[in-house]
Amino acid sequence: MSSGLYSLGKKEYDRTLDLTKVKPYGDTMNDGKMQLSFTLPIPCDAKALEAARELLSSMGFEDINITCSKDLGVGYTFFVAYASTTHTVDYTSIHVEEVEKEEMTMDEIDALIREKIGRKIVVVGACTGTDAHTVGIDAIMNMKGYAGHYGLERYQMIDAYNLGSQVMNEELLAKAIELKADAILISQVVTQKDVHISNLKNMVELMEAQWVRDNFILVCGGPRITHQLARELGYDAGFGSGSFAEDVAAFIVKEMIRQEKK
Amino acid sequence: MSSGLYSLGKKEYDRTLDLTKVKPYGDTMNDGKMQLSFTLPIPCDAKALEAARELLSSMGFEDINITCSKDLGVGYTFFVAYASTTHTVDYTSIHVEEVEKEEMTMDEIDALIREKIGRKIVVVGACTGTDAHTVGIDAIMNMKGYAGHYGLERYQMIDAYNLGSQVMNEELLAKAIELKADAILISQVVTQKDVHISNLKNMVELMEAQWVRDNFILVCGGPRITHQLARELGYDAGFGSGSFAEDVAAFIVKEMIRQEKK
Amino acid sequence: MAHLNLDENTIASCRESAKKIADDVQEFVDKRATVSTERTILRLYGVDGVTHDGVPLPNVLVDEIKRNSALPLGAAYYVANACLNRNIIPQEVAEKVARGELDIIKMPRAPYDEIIGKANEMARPAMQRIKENRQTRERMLKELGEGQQPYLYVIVATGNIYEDVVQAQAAARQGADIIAVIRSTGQSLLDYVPYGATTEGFGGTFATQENFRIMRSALDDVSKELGRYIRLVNYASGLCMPEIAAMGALERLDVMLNDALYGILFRDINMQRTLVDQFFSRVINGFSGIIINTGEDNYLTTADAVEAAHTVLASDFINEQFALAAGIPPEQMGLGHAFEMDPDLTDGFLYEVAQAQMIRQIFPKAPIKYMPPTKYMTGNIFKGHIQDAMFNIAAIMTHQGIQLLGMLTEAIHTPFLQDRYLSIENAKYIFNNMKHLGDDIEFKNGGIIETRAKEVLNKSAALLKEMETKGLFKSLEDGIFADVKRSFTGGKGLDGVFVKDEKYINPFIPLMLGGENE
Amino acid sequence: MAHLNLDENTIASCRESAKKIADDVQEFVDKRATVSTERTILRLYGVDGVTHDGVPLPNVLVDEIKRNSALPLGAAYYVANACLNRNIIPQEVAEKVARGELDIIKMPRAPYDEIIGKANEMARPAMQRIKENRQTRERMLKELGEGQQPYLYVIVATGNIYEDVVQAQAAARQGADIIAVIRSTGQSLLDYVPYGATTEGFGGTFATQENFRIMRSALDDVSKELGRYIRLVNYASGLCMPEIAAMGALERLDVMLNDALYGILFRDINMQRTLVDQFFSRVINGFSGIIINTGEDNYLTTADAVEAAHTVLASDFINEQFALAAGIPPEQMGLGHAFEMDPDLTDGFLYEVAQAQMIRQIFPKAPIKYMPPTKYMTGNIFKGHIQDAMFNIAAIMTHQGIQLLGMLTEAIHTPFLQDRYLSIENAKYIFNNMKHLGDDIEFKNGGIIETRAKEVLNKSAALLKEMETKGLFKSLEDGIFADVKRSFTGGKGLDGVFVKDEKYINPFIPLMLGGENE
Ligand code: B12
Ligand code: B12
Ligand SMILES: Cc1ncc(COP(=O)(O)O)c(C=O)c1O
Ligand SMILES: Cc1ncc(COP(=O)(O)O)c(C=O)c1O
Repeated sequence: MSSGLYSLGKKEYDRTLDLTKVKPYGDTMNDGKMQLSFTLPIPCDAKALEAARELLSSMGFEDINITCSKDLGVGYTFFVAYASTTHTVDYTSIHVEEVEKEEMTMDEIDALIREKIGRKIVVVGACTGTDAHTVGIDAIMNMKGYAGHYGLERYQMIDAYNLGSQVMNEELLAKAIELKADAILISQVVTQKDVHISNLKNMVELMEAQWVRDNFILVCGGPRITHQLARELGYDAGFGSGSFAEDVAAFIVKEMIRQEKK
Repeated sequence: MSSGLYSLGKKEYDRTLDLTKVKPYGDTMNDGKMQLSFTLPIPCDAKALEAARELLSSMGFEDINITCSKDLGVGYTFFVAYASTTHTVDYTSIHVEEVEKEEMTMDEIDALIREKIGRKIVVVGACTGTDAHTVGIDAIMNMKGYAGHYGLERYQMIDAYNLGSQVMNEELLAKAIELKADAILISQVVTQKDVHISNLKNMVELMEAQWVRDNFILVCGGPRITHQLARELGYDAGFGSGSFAEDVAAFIVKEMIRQEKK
Repeated sequence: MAHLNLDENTIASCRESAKKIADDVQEFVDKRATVSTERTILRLYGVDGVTHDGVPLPNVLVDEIKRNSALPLGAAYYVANACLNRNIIPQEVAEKVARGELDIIKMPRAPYDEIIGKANEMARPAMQRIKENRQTRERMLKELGEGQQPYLYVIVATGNIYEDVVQAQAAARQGADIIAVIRSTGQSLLDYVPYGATTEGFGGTFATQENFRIMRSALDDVSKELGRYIRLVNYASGLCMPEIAAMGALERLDVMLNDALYGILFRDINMQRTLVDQFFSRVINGFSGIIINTGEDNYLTTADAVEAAHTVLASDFINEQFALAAGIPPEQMGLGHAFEMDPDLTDGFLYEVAQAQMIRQIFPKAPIKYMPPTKYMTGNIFKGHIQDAMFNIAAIMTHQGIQLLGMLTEAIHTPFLQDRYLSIENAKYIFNNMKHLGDDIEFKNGGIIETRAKEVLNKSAALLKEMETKGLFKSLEDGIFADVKRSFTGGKGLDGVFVKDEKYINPFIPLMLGGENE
Repeated sequence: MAHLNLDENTIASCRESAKKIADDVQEFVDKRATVSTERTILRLYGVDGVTHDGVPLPNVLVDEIKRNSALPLGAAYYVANACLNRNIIPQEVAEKVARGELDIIKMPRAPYDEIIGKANEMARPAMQRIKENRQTRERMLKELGEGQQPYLYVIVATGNIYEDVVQAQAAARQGADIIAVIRSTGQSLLDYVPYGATTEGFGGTFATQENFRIMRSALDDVSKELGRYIRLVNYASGLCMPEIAAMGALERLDVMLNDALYGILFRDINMQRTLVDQFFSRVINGFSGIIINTGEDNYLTTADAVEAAHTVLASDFINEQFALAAGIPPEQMGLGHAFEMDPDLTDGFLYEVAQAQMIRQIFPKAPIKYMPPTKYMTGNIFKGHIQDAMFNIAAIMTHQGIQLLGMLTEAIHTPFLQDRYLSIENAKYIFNNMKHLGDDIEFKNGGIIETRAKEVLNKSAALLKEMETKGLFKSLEDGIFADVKRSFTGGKGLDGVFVKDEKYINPFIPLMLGGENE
C-alpha cells in the first residue's frame, strides 16, 4: 500500500490467458496455485517441514506455504500445502481419443440396428475375476438401468446376457462363443494394486490365444477406466463413471457397422 | 489374485525406508501418493481432464487419478486428483536454521537478564503498515499473553511497549530510537500479494539508511513468517504460528548476550 | 419452529436500556458533522471526479472550506450559495475551486432562505435517482425472485475489479445469493474515496463508485441469466462511512457493512467521528432500502466467544436503536453475530445453537447476519471445511437470515475460486438435506441450550443497565466490547469533526427521514 | 434422550414373525452340517498347519472323509476314533492322513459311547483357551478402560499384515477404538483358510490365524500404551464362516462381521450352506464374548436407501432371532444399518435420523453398528468429508453404538494413512462438540422424523408377516433383500452341505450353548 495521501500506485496484473501455457488459477490468471496434501514417513518437526518444502520445490513449486503438519502417531507426518506451480500445459496441442458420444436414444439405436444390421445383436457381460461389484454392470445391462436410462435388456434389438460378478475370464469367453455374441462387456471396479489391469490384459491374451479376438467387440468399464486405458490394453472402448447403456449400445452398433459385421 | 486352489502367490513388497530418498506415503512405503486440487482456466470436458493429467505428468506424477472435475461457472474447471510423485527428498541432507527453542520459563528468563545484562531490557513492538491484526502481537506482548503463556509486559526485567497496529515503519523506528530499545518486534499477518515482504524489507532499509540497524535486535512474526524467510529479509529471527512470549524473550536475551550488548 | 422460552420482560428491559444509551449519543451527534458527511452531501449533489494529481473533487471542496475554518455552516451552504451566485451546478463549483478560479468562502452570500431553498432543490436529482434504484431493486426481486433464506453470502477479494467480476459471476452461478466485494486492507483509514475502476488492492478491491457500477451491472446480467436477483454488498465503514453509503445508494448496492462501533474498536477511528458519520450513513442506507450488516462478530475475534457472548447481544440492541434513530426499519437490519467458539469445546455446538436461536427470536424481523468460524480456523483445510459445515448446520436449525459462508482456507488466503465453490457446495448440501430440521425438533425445557440462552440474555441485560448509567463513550473507554479500550479523543479522524452552526445545512437528512418512500 | 413414539405392539409383532421365520430355518439347519463346520471342529481340536503344497490340514482331513462319502458322521467322530485307536492327538491324525499313513475311515471303530466321550474330552483345551481369552478381554477392559460410545471403528486394508500393524497402531493413537482388518477381495470364496503371516492381498489382508495373532498382539501393546482397550475385528463370513469364528475365538478377536444372509446375497454363496455355517459360527462367537456385526448396510448399496429402509429393519429382526438361537445375548449383537441416502435429497438427513433413532430404540441393548455413506460418495473428497460429518452428526444425535467411520476417499481407494487420520479427526470433533445434542432436543410429535420412523416400522412388520408365510428360502428366491434374487440350489458351496447321520458328533455346539460362561 502506498502511504502517500490520495494516491494508489496502480500496477497492471498479468491477466492474459495463453492457451499454449495454461497454468492453474487461484484468484488471478497464471498464479499457478495448487493445493496438496500428503504424508512423509518422517517425524513431525521443523526438519519435516523443510523436507516437505524441498520435495515440493523439486517438483517445480514456488511460493510454498505449508499450512498444516500433523503427527500421525507412528513417526510419520501429514501435511497440507498451497503452492504455485511453474509448470504449464499446452492446451492447444491436446488431443483426446474419446468415444464420440453422439447422443442417441434407445429407440434410435434399435432403429439403427434394424436398418443396418437387420437382426438382433447379442451382448454378453460380467464383472470379472474376484470383483463382486455388480452395480456398475447392472446399470448398463439390466432392464431397469440407471438414473433413468434403461439398460440393454430393454432394447428390442439386443439380446443381453448379464452373467453377474466374480466370473472367470475363461467362463465369460466360453459363454460368448457359445452364444455367438457380437460384443463382450467387462466391468472392473476394484483397482487396488492394479488388479484390474492384469485381469483385463488376461482376457485379451485368452482371446488371442484362441484366435477369436476379432470375432467380438470388446468393451470394458468401471469408475477408474478411461477410454485411453482401454485402448492401450487392447479393448475397442472403455467407459468410466457416469456412462449409460445408450453410450455403450451406440458404440457397439456403430463399430459393427464400421467393421461391416452383420 | 491367483485362482489356483490353496495357493496365494506371495510377492514381497518394497517396504524399505531410504532416508536419502524419502517419498510420500499413502498406504505402502514409497508409493509416493499425494492428493491435489486445483483449477484450470479451461472448460470442463474430456480435453480438460487430459490437460490436467498432462500438467501433473509434467510435474513428475505417475498413476494419475483425476477423481473429480467440476465446472465452476465461468468456463474454468476444478479438479481433485490423487497421483504418485516420482520425486524424492534427501532427508539426511536437510539443515534447518531454527531458532533453538531451548524451553525457558519467564522466571528463568528474568533471572538470566538480571545475571547477564544487569538491567531491564526494552522491547518495542507493533503490527505495521496497514495491517490491523493485533491479536498476534498482543499474544506476545500483552500482560495476559496467549494460551496460558504470559506476555512480555509481565516480565519483571522487560519494559515492553506495544504500539498496536497500523503503525508506520517510520513511526515505529522513531519510537524505538527514542526509547533506546534493545529489540524491535514486528507483526505481519496480511500477506496478500506479498505486502508483508515489502513492508518488512522497507523497515530494514529505513534502519540501514539511518545507520541504526546494528543497534537493535530485529524480530518479526506472523502466521506465514518462517525463521528462514526472516533471515533472508535481514531480520535476526522470525516466529510463526504457535509462538509464545518465552520463545521471543529467550531469543532476544541470548542474542544480546552473544552480541555482548549490555 | 423450535423455540426457546426467553423472558419477554428481560428483552424489553434490554431494549429500553439500549434506547437510552442511543438517545444519549444521538443528542451529541445531532450537534455535529464531519468532513466526511460534507463530502457526502457534495457527492449526492453530483460532485465527482478527481484533479490532475488524483485528489477527489469532494475532498478539494471540503478541504478548501476547512482550510478557511468555515465548516460549521456546512458544504451545502457554500455550494448552494455559489450555484445561486454563479448560476452553475455543484460539479462546476468544484472544478472551478480545484482550478483556483473560485473562492466560495469570500463570495457574496445569498439570503439564507434562498440558500436553503437551493440546497433542497439541488438534492432532488439524487433523491430521485435513489428512489428509482430502490424501485428497480423491488421490481427485479419481484420479477426474478431471489434465493431462499439463509441467503448464501460470499466474498470476492482479488484486489482487481475485473477479476472480481469473474469470481462474482462464478459464485452466482454456483448458487450464491449475495456477493460482497471486500475492500483493500488500507481503505478504511483513507480520508477520501478512490476514483475510477481499480485493479490494485491488497486483500480486497477499493470501494469506488465506478467499481460499484461495474459490479452491479455484471451482477444484473447474471441475475437475469439465472432468474434470481443477486445482491451486492460493500462497506460503508471507516473514515468515509457516509460517502460510501451515498455511492452505494446511487449505484444500487443492496447491502452495506455498517456498524456504529466497528471503526472505533477495530480501526482505531475516533469515537466521535464514527458516531457522527454512522448516523448520516444509516439515514442514507435506510432511505435506499439497503440492508445494513453490523459487525458484532468481530468482537469474538479478540474476546472469547463463550465469555463475551452477551456483549454481542448487547451490541445488537444498541445497533438496533441507532438504526431506528436513522430511520432503518427492522427488515433492513442485518444484525451481526458469529459462530466463533473453540471447536474443541465439549457441547460447544449447543452453545452456538443457543446463541443463534436466541438472536433469531429476539430480532424476529431482522435478516440477521451470521458470521462463520474464523478465529479457530487453521491451515488444516479438512477440519476447517467441517467447522464450516457445523456453522451451516447451526444456521439451518435456527433459521438464520444471511449466511456469510465460511471458507476452508480462512486461515490461509483470501478465497480462491475453488474455495468459494466448495464453500457454496457445503452450504447448499446442508441447507437442503437438513431443510426442516429446525421445525422438526424442540429444545428441552431447562436443557443445556435453553439454560445457556437465558444466561446470556440476563448478562446482556445487566451489561446494558450498567452502560445506561455510564453512557456509551465511557463504556468504550472501559473496554466493554471486544476487550478493546479506546479514548474519547484518541484515534484517527477527530480533526474531521466539527460542531454545526445554527445555520448549518444538510438537506438530505430531513428529506430522507421525511418518509418519502412510503 | 430424544425419543420417538413407536408402537410397541408393532415391534412385538415384528419379533414374533422373525422368530417364526428363524425357527423354521433352524429346523432345517439342525439336520445339516458342512465341510466348513467340520474343519472348524478340527481347528478347535488344534489341527493346524499346511502340507508341502500349502493345503491346510483341516482341509486334508475333511476332503479325505468327503472323498469317502463319510461326512454324515462328522469329522469329530473319525478323529476321536483315530485318536482312541492310535492313542495320538488330532494334529497327529491330520499329519498322518496327509502323508497317506493313516486311513481313518477304514480303521476299526471304538464303541460309540467311547467315541463321544473322547470327542468331548478333546474339546476341553479349546473351550478352556476361549474362556480364558474372554476373561482376559474382560480384565483388560476393566483395567484399561475403553473409548466412549459411539466407538470409533476404522478399517485397515493394505494387503500386508505388517503394513496393517503400522496403520492400526497409528489409528489407535489417533483415537480409534476398534480396528477392522479388511480381507482380500477373493477370500470369502476360498473354501479354505490361508495359512501364516501374509503380505499380499488385494483391497485387504487375508484372514489367517497368524495374522490375527500378530495384529492382536500389536493392539495389546498399543492398548497398554494408551490405557484404552482397542478392539480387533475380522470377518467370519464367506465359505469359511465358522472356521474363522473359531480362529477369532482362539486369538481373542473382539468383533466379527457375521451375517446370516450376507454371503448369500453379496457373494452368491448357496443359501443352505450359509445358513448352516452361520449357526455354528454364531455359537462360537456367542461363547467367546465376541460382538457380531451384521451386514444390512450392504442392502442399501444395491437397493435404494429410502425405499428399502424397512428391509434393513426386517433383516435386523431376523438376524436378532438367529443370534438368540445361537446363544448370542443382545449385548453382543452389533446389528447393522447405514447412512446411505442420496445427499441431494431434501430433508434426507431427517429420514436418516428417523432410521437411526428407530433402530436405536428397537434394539436398546445392542451395540448397533452404523455404516457410513459409501454409495453416494464420489471423487469429490471435500463434499465426501462433509457427508461423513453428517453421518457422524446423525450418530451422536441418536446414540449409536459402533461407528464405522466414513473416509473422504471412499470412492477412490482403500484408506491411506492420512485419510484415516482425517476421518477420526472428523468424528472426534463432532462427537465432542455435539456431545449432548441428542439429549437436549425432542422430536416433534407427528413431525417428519417421527412419521417416517412409523412408516418404516409398519412396512417392516408387513414384510415380516409376508415372509412368515413364505419362509426365508422362498423370500430370498423372490429377491426380498437388496434387490438380489438367489435360488435354493444355486450359488457356491452347496456341495459342501450334508445331512447329518443320527450319530453325527459336534461336541462344541452343546458345550458352548451349555452356559459354561455363566
Ligand atoms: C457398492 C459397493 C460395494 C458392494 C457391492 C454390491 C454389489 N453387488 O455391487 C459391497 C458392499 C458388496 C462391496 C464389497 C466390497 N468392496 Co466395494 N464398494 C461399493 C461402492 C460403495 C459403490 C460402488 C457402486 O455401486 N457404484 C455405483 C455404480 C453405478 O458405479 P460404477 O461401478 O462406477 O459403474 C458405472 C461406470 O463405472 C460404468 N461401468 C461400470 N462397469 C462397467 C462395465 C461396462 C462394460 C461399461 C460399459 C460401463 C461400466 O457404468 C456405470 C454406470 O455409470 C464403492 C465406493 C464408491 N462410492 O464408489 C466401493 C468400492 C468400489 N469397494 C471397494 C472394495 C475394496 C470392496 C471390498 C473388496 C472390501 C472388502 N475387502 O471387503 C468388498 C469386496 C468386493 C469384491 N471382491 O469385489 C473399493 C475398491 C478400491 C479400489 N479402487 O480398489 C471401493 C472404491 C471402496 C473403498 N474406497 O475401499 N462394495
Ligand atoms: C481476527 C482476524 C481479524 C480481525 C483482527 C482483530 C484484531 N484486532 O487483530 C478483524 C476482523 C478486524 C480482521 C480484519 C481483516 N482481516 Co483478518 N483475520 C483474522 C483471523 C480470523 C484470525 C487472526 C488471529 O487473530 N489469529 C490468532 C493469533 C494469535 O495468531 P497469529 O496472528 O498467527 O499470531 C501468532 C503467531 O503468528 C506469532 N506472531 C504474530 N505476530 C508476531 C510478531 C512477533 C514479533 C512474534 C515474535 C510473533 C508473532 O505469535 C502469535 C501467537 O502464537 C484470520 C484468519 C485465521 N484464522 O488465521 C484472518 C486473516 C488474517 N484476515 C485477513 C484479512 C484479508 C483481513 C482484512 C484485510 C479483510 C478485509 N479486507 O476486510 C481485514 C482488515 C484488516 C487489516 N487491514 O489488516 C486474511 C489475510 C489473508 C492473507 N494471508 O493475506 C485472513 C488470513 C483471513 C482470510 N483468509 O482472508 N481480521
Ligand atoms: C462493520 C464492518 N466494517 C468494515 C469491515 C471491514 O474492514 P475494513 O475496515 O478493513 O474495510 C468489517 C469486517 O469485518 C466490518 O464488520
Ligand atoms: C457381513 C459381512 N461379511 C463380509 C463382508 C466383507 O466382504 P468379503 O466377503 O469380501 O470379505 C462384509 C462387507 O461389508 C459384510 O458386511
